[in-house]
Amino acid sequence: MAKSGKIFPVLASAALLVASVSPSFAAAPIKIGVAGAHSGDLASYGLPTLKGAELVVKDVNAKGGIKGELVELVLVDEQCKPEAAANVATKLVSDNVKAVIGHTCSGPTKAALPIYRDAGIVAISPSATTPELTQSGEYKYFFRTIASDDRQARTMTDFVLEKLAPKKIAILHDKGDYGLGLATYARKFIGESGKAEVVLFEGITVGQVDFSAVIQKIKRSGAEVVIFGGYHPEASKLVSQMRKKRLDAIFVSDDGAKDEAFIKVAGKDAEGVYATGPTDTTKNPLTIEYREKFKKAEGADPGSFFDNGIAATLAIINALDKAKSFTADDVATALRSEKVDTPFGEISFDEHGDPVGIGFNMFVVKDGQYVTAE
Amino acid sequence: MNVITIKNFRNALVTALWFMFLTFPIMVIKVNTTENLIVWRWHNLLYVGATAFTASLLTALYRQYRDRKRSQQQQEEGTSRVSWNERFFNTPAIARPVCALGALFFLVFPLLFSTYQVNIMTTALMYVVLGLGLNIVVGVAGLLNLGYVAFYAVGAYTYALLNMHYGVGFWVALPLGGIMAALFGILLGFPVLRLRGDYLAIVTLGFGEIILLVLKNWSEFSQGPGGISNISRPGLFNIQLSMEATLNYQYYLTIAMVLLTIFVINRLQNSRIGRALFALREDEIACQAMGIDKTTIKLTAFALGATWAGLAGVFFAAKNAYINPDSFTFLESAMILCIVVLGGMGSILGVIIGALVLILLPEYLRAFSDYRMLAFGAILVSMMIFRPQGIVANIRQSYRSSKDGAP
Amino acid sequence: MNMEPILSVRGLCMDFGGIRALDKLDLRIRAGEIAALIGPNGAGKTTFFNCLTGIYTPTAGELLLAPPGQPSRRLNGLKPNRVTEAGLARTFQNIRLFPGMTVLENVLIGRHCRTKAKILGAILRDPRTRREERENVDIGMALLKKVGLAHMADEVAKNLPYGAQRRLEIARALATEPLLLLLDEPAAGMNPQETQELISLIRSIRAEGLSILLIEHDMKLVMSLSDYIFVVDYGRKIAEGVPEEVRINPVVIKAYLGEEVDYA
Amino acid sequence: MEYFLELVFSGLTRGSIYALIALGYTMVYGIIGLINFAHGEIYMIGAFTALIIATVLNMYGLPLPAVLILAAIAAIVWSAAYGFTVERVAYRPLRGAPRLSPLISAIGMSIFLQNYVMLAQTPNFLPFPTLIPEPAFLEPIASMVGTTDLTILLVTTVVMVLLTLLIKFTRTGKAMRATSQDRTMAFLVGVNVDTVISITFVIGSSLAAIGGVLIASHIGQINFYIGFIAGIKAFTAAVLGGIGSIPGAVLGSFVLGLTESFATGYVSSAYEDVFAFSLLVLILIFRPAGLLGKASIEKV
Repeated sequence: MAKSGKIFPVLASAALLVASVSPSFAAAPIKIGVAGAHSGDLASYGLPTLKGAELVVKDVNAKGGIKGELVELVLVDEQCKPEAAANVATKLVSDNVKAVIGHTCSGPTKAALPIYRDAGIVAISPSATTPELTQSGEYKYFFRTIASDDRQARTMTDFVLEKLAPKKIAILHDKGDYGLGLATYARKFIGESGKAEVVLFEGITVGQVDFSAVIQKIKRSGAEVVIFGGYHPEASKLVSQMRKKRLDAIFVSDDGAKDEAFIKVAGKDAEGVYATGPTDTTKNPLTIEYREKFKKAEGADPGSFFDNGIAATLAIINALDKAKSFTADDVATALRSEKVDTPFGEISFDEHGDPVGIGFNMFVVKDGQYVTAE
Repeated sequence: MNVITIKNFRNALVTALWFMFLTFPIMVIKVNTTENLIVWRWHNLLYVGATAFTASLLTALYRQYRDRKRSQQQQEEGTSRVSWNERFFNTPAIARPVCALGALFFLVFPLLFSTYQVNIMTTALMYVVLGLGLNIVVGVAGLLNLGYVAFYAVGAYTYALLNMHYGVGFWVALPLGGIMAALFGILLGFPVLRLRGDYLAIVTLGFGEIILLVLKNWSEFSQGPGGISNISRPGLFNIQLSMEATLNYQYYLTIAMVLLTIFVINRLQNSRIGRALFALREDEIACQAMGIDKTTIKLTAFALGATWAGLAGVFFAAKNAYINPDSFTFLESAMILCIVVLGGMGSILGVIIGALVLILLPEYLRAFSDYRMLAFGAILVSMMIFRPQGIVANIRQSYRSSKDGAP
Repeated sequence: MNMEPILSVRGLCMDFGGIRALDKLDLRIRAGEIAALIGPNGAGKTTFFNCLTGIYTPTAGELLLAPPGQPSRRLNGLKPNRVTEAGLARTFQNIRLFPGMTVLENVLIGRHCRTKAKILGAILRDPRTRREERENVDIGMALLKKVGLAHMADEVAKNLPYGAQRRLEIARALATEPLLLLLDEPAAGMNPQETQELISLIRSIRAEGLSILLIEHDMKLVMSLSDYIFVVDYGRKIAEGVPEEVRINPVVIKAYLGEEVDYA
Repeated sequence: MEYFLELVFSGLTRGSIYALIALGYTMVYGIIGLINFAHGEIYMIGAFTALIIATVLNMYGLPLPAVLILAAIAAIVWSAAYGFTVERVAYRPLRGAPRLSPLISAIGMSIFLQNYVMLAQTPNFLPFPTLIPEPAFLEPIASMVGTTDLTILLVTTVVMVLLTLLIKFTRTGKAMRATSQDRTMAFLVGVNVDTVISITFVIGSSLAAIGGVLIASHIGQINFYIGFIAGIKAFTAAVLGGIGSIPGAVLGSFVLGLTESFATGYVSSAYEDVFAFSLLVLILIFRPAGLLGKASIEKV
């Protein structure tokens, strides 16, 4: 990957100039890239990972780093835009990072992974959930510290079919990558089970002011349960307007809606809403430790995917430390074989790169709080 | 002499007070209704006041300067005013070495800078192509198209889908992407040609939205919001290239594309068709009265502009190897339009500078990333107020009669 | 003089939402003559031009163009560009040049309908396109010379003095190789010397065999220049004839006097 | 049949929401022929101002009706001030500039205001309280149409009638009509064109503020981006009805709302926008000036 090998003699002087500016290789610390949305409208999904990684690396460096070398984070921002992701991925490659923590969203991850694969770099995402990232088998150096959409959909449909046991289910989604993916899996699993009928499968428009037409349609379909794949702004709008139109079908949503903001916005309409989310980690000592550190540094509660970001950073640092060398193959092997302690407890990774030990649970809003649903 | 009069001062004071009032709720009070918190930020009021005061004084000074310059020019009536770019191009002693240096810079760019910089530059160059394409429609023919990105999407998806289903390579897809986009351009052109000005704008905007929605919703066709990944990168005689080499190769391909675009558009502008397009912008009625078929020429403009968007789309898909509908939103259309207007409508050099500035500036302003879009909006407004002709004003070609003896 | 009519207008009517702007207008213009259409303000002269050149579609009536030695052609309902191709070219009352384009380019636009170069030709610049372009520039320069603007060929049109803009409009119209040239108040706003130059320019154009129809307010110019005059008022033809006849026609005098009374 | 009625009410609700914003677009366009892209942002600022003021007043313990009225007034005052300022800063210096310049300026203003609110306040959604209580006697029709929906419908109709009267019968209205037909002539006959344009922006922005408060209350949450999305739709509605025409804006909004509602009800909500924009294209093909717009004949 080194640039120096291919420079034309004529331009050697110019190259020297550049080389003298860039840090010399001898004292180079181990670089790890952090790629994701650090600005723009989706920054609230990417920044917690970044802060988490910084906290972990601070601790690691305080203890002497990896194999005696200090760890340095290279932060790159792509605002969850695929075209920007391809650009920052090449930046990380040319910066010679040993691994990448990222990306935040699935689309940019898809755009960046071929570049990391070709360059031989391991990537570990705290929040990209599209199943095919791991299941397609195309990216053997890709890992994640979040369960994929199909597992979430499985948790969701199992709960709905067993505990709520409706006959008719309506599925809505926000036409986005995440929401549509989840909705599609939910439809598939419900169809396979044969226990209930999907009477409606519709996409809604994000940002639309009024959903009453689609709500009347749900009402007519006679669905007892509404499953929604998407994020909390649309989820709260839907559930509020459903209640206003006197439709009291049970509302079930996903991790995107399992957010404090959902409860605040939907208010009393949020009561009794189900949402899947990662297994409750609040009692884990690592979670408590890092949440406190974050609160001390930033003066606020960390946002989405903070635990996942911590887990990804801990896992990749552990793997780099245990691996025979920094080549992608060795690091990947270490990730698969070495167990690591994270806010989710002890985890490792299966042959696809999906985490073993991070699962989903169903939560329900009770008295203005999400509690684990029984 | 520039003098700040008492009146200027008073105006500035009034402006400052007005803006302090105006921004009071949004700037000073920050409510967090999820936490039921109110933060009072009185210091912001001070900043707003000071900024508005200074801005008002500066504007007053600028107005004085402009009026003085105007009256000077009126005194020197008869000597025609020459813009800086005209002077630049008419002085070969300066223009040639500068152009040569510029060309050399772009030629050796990948050798001097990291792959990341090369990649960014490739992106910027793609926007040069897009800008030049839209320039035909908006800058030259004066048809406001707010859905230009739709044709970009058509090109990108043409390649991505052909590549996914039939393994069609970049070089075959390139012309196909251009043709598909041109067909869409004509398809859109037919119904909307009767519309004038802003009606055309809103219909093209709607067209852009329709294409985007179809790409999002029709998953069986377009893979939906998940997008299409693993699109082949452009090949070079079946040689396996390293990633860095591929990126450099793409860079040079894009440079070639830009050169081809400039060449074609330059020739078009100074041709029968190009003149007719210009005339269409200047005066539609006179244009028809001079025997120009309005419909044909408008369709030509739409198709030409669309072709370039289609070609750029194929490049985009090949460069990123992954596309999804999110890359083709209205904001992208607005961005390309801004490149054209900011650079200077109808001016090739202007559009190039506009694209490089608008795409590269934000990349290097990452430090101010939060304020980037704020500054972008402010720059657009102030550019329109202080320099509406754009960075580089358009210059008209001069023709020489064969009887004058010139070539 | 050739007495064949080159343009025949029969029963031309134009309504704008209930208001009849032109009422059963009949006129014939003979090949090679300078005809004039006069009448008070608002009489419908410019509306007549707009009907003739396809900008408005007439409500009723016939517009027939008879090129010498060819069958006559109906102009009703043709698009403006088709009318121009058929051989009618016009200037505008309120000058409509392409202000941002150069003087020569303005004339070259007039060449559009007589040339063929397509996009591919423009890009490749094959010999045919180059020859066509060279011929165009030559013709354009020759026309500019004729109207006395050759020295300003590269000037942007909007920077031209008023009189020069009027002459440029004529050159641009001539570039379309018309059979009949329609001039809408060509002398408006010109000083006496410019008017004199204009008269000789129009004469020289006629000398090349073109027919000319002009709308004009300047009576001196009309009387000295025209072979035949049509007078319209309230959309109707109220008189026609050679200048001497029209000058003494009481109906015409009344129409004009009436107008002057209005102004007083 | 009941389902059909439900869809009609859904369409009317949505349509009246569009109409409240569309009226401002159409007024500004009618006067200066500019697509005021920043209009949606004025609407968003109105909603934010109302929320901010209401929260503050609530903290100081004012009774609820007083909070509501004061917050609504504040929204109107500040939105009008923003509209006025935007016109002065971004559009007035561009009178007589090429047609595209004010449009780009408007796009720039829209981006600026969005980011201004995002940076000064928050990028996240904030809950917005329900302002209008649901009385018991409306319970029988609650499953079809809510109180807020009815209020919006009512306000839209009243505003449309008032505006039409204003433009038809008042001095200001006459000056507005004169300015919209021929700015130079209006100036020559003694109309203060600058003032008339400013008044137009102030009225249009006040309407946007009313819309902002009512619609935010209907949706229950706001963020900096709500203006842009609603703005595009409202503008489409205004064009559909014939931009520049007050009844046209309302008619266009209802047609658009009903189209979307029926598209959702009988086809799929995924394609509602495709139907909306296709309808726009179709109508403009057959009526290039929109449903109630007047086709203008260009003077030659």
